[in-house]
Amino acid sequence: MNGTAYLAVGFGVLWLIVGWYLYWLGRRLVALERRLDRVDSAR
Amino acid sequence: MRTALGLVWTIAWKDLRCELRAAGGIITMVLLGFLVVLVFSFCLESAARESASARSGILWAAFLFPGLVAVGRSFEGEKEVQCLEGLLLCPVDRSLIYLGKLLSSTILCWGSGLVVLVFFTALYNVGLGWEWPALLGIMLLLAAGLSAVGTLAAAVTVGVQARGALLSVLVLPLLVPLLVAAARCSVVLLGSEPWSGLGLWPVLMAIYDVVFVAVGIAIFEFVVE
Amino acid sequence: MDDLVRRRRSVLAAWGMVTGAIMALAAVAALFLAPREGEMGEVQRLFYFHMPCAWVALGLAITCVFGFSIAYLVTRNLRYDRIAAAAAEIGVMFTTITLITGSLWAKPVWGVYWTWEPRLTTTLILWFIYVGYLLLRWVAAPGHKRARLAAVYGVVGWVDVPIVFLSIWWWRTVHPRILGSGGFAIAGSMAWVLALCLAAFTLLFVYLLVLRVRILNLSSLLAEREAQAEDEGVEK
Amino acid sequence: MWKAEGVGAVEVEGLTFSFGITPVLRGLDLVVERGSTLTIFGPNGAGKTTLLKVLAGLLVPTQGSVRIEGMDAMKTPTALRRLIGLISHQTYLYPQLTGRENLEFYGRMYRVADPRREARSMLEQMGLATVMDREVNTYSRGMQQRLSIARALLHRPRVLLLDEPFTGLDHQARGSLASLLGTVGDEERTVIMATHDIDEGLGLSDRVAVLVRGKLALETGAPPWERAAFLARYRETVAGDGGDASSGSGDGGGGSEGGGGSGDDRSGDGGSGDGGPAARGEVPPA
Repeated sequence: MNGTAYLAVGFGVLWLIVGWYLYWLGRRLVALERRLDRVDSAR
Repeated sequence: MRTALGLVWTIAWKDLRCELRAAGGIITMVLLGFLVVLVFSFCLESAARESASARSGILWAAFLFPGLVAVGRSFEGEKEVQCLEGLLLCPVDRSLIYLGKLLSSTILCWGSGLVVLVFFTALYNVGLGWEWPALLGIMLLLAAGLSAVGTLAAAVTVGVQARGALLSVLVLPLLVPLLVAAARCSVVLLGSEPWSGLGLWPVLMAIYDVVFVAVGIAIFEFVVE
Repeated sequence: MDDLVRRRRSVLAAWGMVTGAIMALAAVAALFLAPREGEMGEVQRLFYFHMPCAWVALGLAITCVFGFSIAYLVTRNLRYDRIAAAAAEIGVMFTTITLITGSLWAKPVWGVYWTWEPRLTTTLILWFIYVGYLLLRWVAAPGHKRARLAAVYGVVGWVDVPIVFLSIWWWRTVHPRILGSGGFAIAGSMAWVLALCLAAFTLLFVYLLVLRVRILNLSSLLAEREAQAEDEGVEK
Repeated sequence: MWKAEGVGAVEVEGLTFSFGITPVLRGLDLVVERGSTLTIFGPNGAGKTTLLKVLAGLLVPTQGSVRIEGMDAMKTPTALRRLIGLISHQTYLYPQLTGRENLEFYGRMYRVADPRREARSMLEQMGLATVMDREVNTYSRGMQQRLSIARALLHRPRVLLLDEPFTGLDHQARGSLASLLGTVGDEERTVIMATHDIDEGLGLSDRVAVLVRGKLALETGAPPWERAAFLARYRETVAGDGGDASSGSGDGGGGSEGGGGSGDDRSGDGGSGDGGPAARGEVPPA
């Protein structure tokens, strides 16, 4: 493997992890806000 | 000041007395240390067994296993948790309770380490010159640091599931500086290097101990509150 | 209340967009605009991501964990505990990335994935401490007790890191150095790219932290509301 | 130390405590006069044990203040613990130590002037002199409980907290505990007891309170009480809406919280101790 390949793998792993984390955060946030709305409207 | 020391000793003495009377506790710990020495020596070729670094690895592994068990024993079990509450009822500063537990656990770790060291000495033909007490001294510094961090971690993990493994996972990364230092010292002592090779490592261990005992005193109050 | 949530939401979105734009700019700068380093070649460009990640993990995140742990112990406000928890989680993520990118850099440059270099080793140990912190939070039941215990571990871990670094550094100086330090001189244009990347990752860290804290805040709010609703149901 | 005549030995104001997000005590107010004995009844989960633990300094209140003998529990927690004795269903004894060693250890911890002599006289008083050099794990439950009473009284606490003291006691220990409590009034010792045992509870106390869902729902004045009448009012307080309870407390109930209990699932089995609740005269489940 040459240097470019290592660079590509490193860059890919970095964004895979950060992107996955962002996706997970966004999904949780949306779900939570929905549940909060539901609890509030039930009152 | 004198009464404070007296109280620390009262707590430590009580712990040690309980530990000595508890069936099998100390014997199991020491046997565990023996077994580590034994098992690890099977893993090494006879030539490698002569090397100082392999030996010091075995020695500290054999010290750490029972040491972690000993540290975990403080605040373990429902009975002990109850008695911790009993201790907390007493009009005694929380830091003194920490110091008492620290003292008993240091003595316990060191004591079991001493027996393991005797076994190790016999099996590996360690010279019985001044290296031997020096090793004991290093072991004391290690035992104190292990107890300082371990008592905190033991108190933090009271009543948590899968406590034993978690305790090790929490304590071992924190112990890295001590282990590095102890390994360096024992390589010098077990090999034929001059003692000047010890350098500042024992000082580093002492600093570590002082720092973490101080942190423990300052923070234990928050742990048991 | 609803207004506040909406306003915060738009601030968050704006922050996200700015961060994203700067991140993209930094990526382009690091991958294409920065000069090719003579000795190491293209792989050196990983440094522009590796080093900011290390900065976020070893500089920002651990300081946040420590600072907010202390803040919790002093004020007993669970809000601070949640910030510390979020910072630790993000810290684990960036420490992991630092270790991976570091290894990928080390392989072509030093010929090995791992070397017991002080910074690398300290980072690895820091990773264990962070993971231990999260593990502790995970197994303990939520509430003030967990917050207290986690805060204690956060403080102890923070105190440990410099001693770990010192000891590993000494250890390495005792051992013969087989591998070079792998350093390189930073040219002027490289410094600009690096500064841009540092800024981008700092922004990213703050964005992630705010997002994560918001989630933790909302879930505790939700738990509170649900308990309240249950309570009211009981009263009726 | 600030002392004034007529001021309560134990003063609790707006006490709130929560485990995590679950509130256990909700703005509780309480004043107990020096030398008096207060008994707190209440269904399981009402917060009796939590209240006593807060008073003993084992738990730190989320909100509100606790003053004992004029000392603020938040400011001088260590000195304050010297004044308190706690007897609970946990014995706080070390099973590997002998009875004498246990008492001497606690004597030293409480800085009793002569721990050896005090321990010995305590052991004799509790009828444990013959077994004092045996390890506690060889003791029967009743003997352990007696030793734990000795442990709590060793340093002559000014405020005695009792959490279900009659649970698991043998006949002898019940007797000695009851007689002990009968005499403590002379020594200016304040007693707060949480119990299910209605006969002992009513017989020994100067005042009775009922704790429902973290608040005092019913507080009654001076004895004597008619057992049947009290039981009826207790049931009413715990099961019915709390509003009636305060208006129904004819004999000068002070500081009763209006909104009180509701018959929820927390008011479970009232007599979870040993022995049949009916036979022992315990508060029945609501």
